[in-house]
Amino acid sequence: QAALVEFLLRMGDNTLILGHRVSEWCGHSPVLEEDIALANTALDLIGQTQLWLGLAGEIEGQERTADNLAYLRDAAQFRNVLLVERPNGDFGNTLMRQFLFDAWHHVMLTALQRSSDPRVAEIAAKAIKEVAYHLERSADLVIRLGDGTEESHKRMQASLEDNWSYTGELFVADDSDVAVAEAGIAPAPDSLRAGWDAVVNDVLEQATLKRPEGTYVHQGGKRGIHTEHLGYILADMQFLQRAYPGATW
Amino acid sequence: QAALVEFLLRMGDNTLILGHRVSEWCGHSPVLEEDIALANTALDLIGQTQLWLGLAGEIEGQERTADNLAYLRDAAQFRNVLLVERPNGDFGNTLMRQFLFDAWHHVMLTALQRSSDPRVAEIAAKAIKEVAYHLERSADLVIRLGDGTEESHKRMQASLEDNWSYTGELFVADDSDVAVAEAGIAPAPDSLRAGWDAVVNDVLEQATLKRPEGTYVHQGGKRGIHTEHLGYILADMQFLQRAYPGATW
Amino acid sequence: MTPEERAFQERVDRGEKIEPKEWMPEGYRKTLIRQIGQHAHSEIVGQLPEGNWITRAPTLERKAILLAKVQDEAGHGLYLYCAAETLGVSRDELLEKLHSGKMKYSSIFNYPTLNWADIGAVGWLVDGAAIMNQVPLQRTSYGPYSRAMIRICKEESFHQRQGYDIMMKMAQGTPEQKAMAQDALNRFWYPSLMMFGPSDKDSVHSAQSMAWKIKINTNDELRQKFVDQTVPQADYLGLTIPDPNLAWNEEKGCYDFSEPDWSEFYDVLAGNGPCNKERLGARVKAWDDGAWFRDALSAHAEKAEARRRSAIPAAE
Amino acid sequence: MTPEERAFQERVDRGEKIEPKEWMPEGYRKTLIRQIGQHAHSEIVGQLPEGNWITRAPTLERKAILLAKVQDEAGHGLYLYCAAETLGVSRDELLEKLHSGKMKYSSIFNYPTLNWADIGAVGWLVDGAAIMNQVPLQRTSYGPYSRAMIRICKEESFHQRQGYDIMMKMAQGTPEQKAMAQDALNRFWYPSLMMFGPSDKDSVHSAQSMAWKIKINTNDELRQKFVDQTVPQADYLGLTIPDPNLAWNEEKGCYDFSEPDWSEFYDVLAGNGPCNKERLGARVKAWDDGAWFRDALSAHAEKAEARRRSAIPAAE
Repeated sequence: QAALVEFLLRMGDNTLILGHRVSEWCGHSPVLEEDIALANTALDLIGQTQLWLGLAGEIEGQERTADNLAYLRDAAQFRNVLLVERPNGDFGNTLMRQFLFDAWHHVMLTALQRSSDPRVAEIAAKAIKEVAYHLERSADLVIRLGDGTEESHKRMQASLEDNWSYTGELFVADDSDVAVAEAGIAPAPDSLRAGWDAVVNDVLEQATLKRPEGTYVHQGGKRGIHTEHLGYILADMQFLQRAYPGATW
Repeated sequence: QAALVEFLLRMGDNTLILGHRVSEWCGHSPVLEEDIALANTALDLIGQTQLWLGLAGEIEGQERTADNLAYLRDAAQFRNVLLVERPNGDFGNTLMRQFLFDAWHHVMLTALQRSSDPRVAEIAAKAIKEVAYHLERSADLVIRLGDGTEESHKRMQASLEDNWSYTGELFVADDSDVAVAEAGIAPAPDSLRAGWDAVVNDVLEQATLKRPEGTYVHQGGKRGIHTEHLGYILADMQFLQRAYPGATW
Repeated sequence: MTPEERAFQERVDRGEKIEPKEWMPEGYRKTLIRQIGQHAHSEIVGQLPEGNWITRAPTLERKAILLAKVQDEAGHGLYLYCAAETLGVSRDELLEKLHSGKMKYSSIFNYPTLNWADIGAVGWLVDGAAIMNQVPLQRTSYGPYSRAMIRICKEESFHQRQGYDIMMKMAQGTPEQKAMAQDALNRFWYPSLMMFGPSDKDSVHSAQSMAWKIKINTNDELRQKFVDQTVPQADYLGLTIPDPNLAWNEEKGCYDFSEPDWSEFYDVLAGNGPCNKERLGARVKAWDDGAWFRDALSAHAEKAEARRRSAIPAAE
Repeated sequence: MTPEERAFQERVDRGEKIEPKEWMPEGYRKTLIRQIGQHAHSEIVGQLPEGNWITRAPTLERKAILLAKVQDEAGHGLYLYCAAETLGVSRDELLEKLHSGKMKYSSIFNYPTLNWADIGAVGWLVDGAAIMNQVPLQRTSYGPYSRAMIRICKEESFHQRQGYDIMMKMAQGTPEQKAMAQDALNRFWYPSLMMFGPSDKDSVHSAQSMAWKIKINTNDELRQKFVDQTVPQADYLGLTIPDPNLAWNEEKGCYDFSEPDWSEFYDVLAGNGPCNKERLGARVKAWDDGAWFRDALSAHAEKAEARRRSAIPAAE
């Protein structure tokens, strides 16, 4: 059960922090259609966060709501992968990070629809419709920008290299992952690798981008050891809840 | 007495927020000597903050320490002028903002040494030695950069224009300013204008920079109406105190 | 008036809608482009003051609602640019004019959002004033504009309710929250009154625009209506409107109120609002930084088109 | 060995200081440049992990102390670049090598500072390990280096005490604070052990450097000394060193402890530490963004010089 809570926190923290990063673009993107699409993506991710963290709090049984979990934990208690907290960089970098995450998110949710825990399966069934669209969109843009101008190609290749060493963490299992996998609640992380590789390789090829050869894997987020960026994200995100404890909004 | 507290908050919040902005440069400035000088300036300003806010809390008589005042007020309770919370911009902009503030700070502290309140006079006497050095340094750099290359001249002129409309607030009086002036505690704000003008005109001339003609004055900070930037400054600054209330550090 | 102009005016008077390909006076077209373009720009720039609080929204629910709202606003921008395009001006041309300062956006967005209650006040007062302006425009004479307005008004009134709900929570909350709510009202009240524009007697184009049904009510009528609607709402919240002269006028059946400080209005219009430089600067930066992105999409589209063509064997 | 080299070695053996203009073997000069340069770079890059918490320091006093510390570190960088310059290499040349990746800085700064206790841990462990390395270097054979070390060591030990004081407050604080302190120790323990470098048996240049008194003790000696000093300090704080094999060895009169994971050491050295890209990136960006500033100061100096010259009537 502790492992299940841990798993749910990881799912919810991933969507929360990525949603935060994406929402930072609000009003600053290169075209109006992207402003709309990004706000929509962030909105979906925040909605999923409410479900995952809500269930985590419920199962934990300490009367913590999704808001309590989002707003009253400090960085070391967050369980998101490092990839989602990385700074936005240029718009291409934001899209590349999104694509690499969406591709994982989609295979993950696909598997979770068959979770032995019906509550998990239900959330996954709801979320996957949104995420299928996220993936379609981010893959399409990665292809168009990779195979666009010389400059856009260069930017996308650089973004790919920058984010690459942060993708491995999505597939590394710890005891908690093993426990939920054995309980049939969630797939073993490395079982998603083949599906992810297939999507990523296909899209990168269409995008005329070169898959990086580096195999180094940055990790730590899943056990609460983050990058220096997360603290700043939380300082903003949590300000009101921290400054006015107990208030109703 | 309320007016005295208000006055002390304004002094202390100016140094606190400017010190914060300056400290953001730590490790990122163009040459090592500037890293040192900026850390030193920030250090002086934080030290002065401790004195001004400490005295404000003492006189207020509600057992608030300098730390309480710095870390537990929200933006609308801050009393600094807008100038000091403006984003750093490039290094030239940071120096220009510093110079425009230093020139005021120096004439202000000079006058405060003759304050009818000996506690105020004492802090001023201590701070003015530091601020004389700040002014010497920022004036010197404004001159060298203004009269440097074509690019540096352009950057400094742009920084001057950008910051100019935020300087007027330093000289505008409200009831509280009138009250402390009448009590001989502090000079009337507009009485500092001539001294400031003299320094600024002299330095700008040497720097071959053109004094802007605009007369529009952005204001609000002194009565708690700030720019959107202050909220973000406080979110970072106050995070630990807000997240761990009552802890000892 | 030429016979064409007379016929056009008669159609307008009969309440017929004018459609894109139909003849229209050049002044009508120009005025519409200016008005629709400014409205579109306002939706886009209007994302910024609200976006300022998305990362700091106090609950996940509030964050989601705010994201949805900002998304709607970008959507409104899109409809309106499309409506303007039917008049023969492209979105890029309009944006170029925004970026170079030749076209304006609503001055209200040059005010900062300084506490969370401001997000409530923007919904309640700013969207409220906007709706007051826009509801009559659902009956405007130009078809595409009228249809865009119908769609927009529906969403805006939803936003206004959400804003009022935030104000309610704040006004009924802790003393600090109530103080934020009052502070927000204090700062947004007069700027909201300014949203209706200067008094009609000082308004240049009003008469012609009203004849063309591009403008339906006078500025003063709408402002009065807004005050009459808003005062009881503020009372219900237990907040005080920052106007010592505000009083119910039994005789006229409406509220007397103080005029906003029009010199502030003209200052902001002239570029001296608290956030003019930041707002326009943010939009110009977004546009400039995004040039490579837009170029790449065009380049890709051309490549794809070329590939498609070369894949089809030439019909000999 | 040539006669010159022999004479040089004899001077070193006698404990004489070598001064800048005196003859020295090329290898001695090169090794010193590398060592002093890396040390200087470490001081500069070392500002970044600590700077990360200046804006978030929990009290004004802690903020002031941290600012003073970072200022000291920049000052140390300055002394050390000056010491290196006496060997005929300019600061700009050294920085160019840092920026292009040809010279390194201490790998410890590629680890992030994730909570406030990390600032304590950096002072206590990282400065502690640095002092352990540096104290013997006060007796190094090269005069300017030795004198810089004397000055630096005094300040560093002050920093170490301040760091330990932060750890004390955290360890004696709320449960959350104590957890942060333990977390900081967990993350910084092994990287601190790595600061002494690989075991001597794997260390290439050690023997020659020791003969030249550029290196005074072996890596393993210093590491042992550090462990022996630090374990009781951790006990006093009530914190647990993250090493199940740590135990007092009565026979040897010192602690047994686990080796750090040297593959991690080499990973970080190869650029794969948690913050390598950020740290070097930040320095390169600072340098590049500051080019206009440095150019302007040179240009102004030239102008001023030219004016001075033209003001003096030519002596005919």
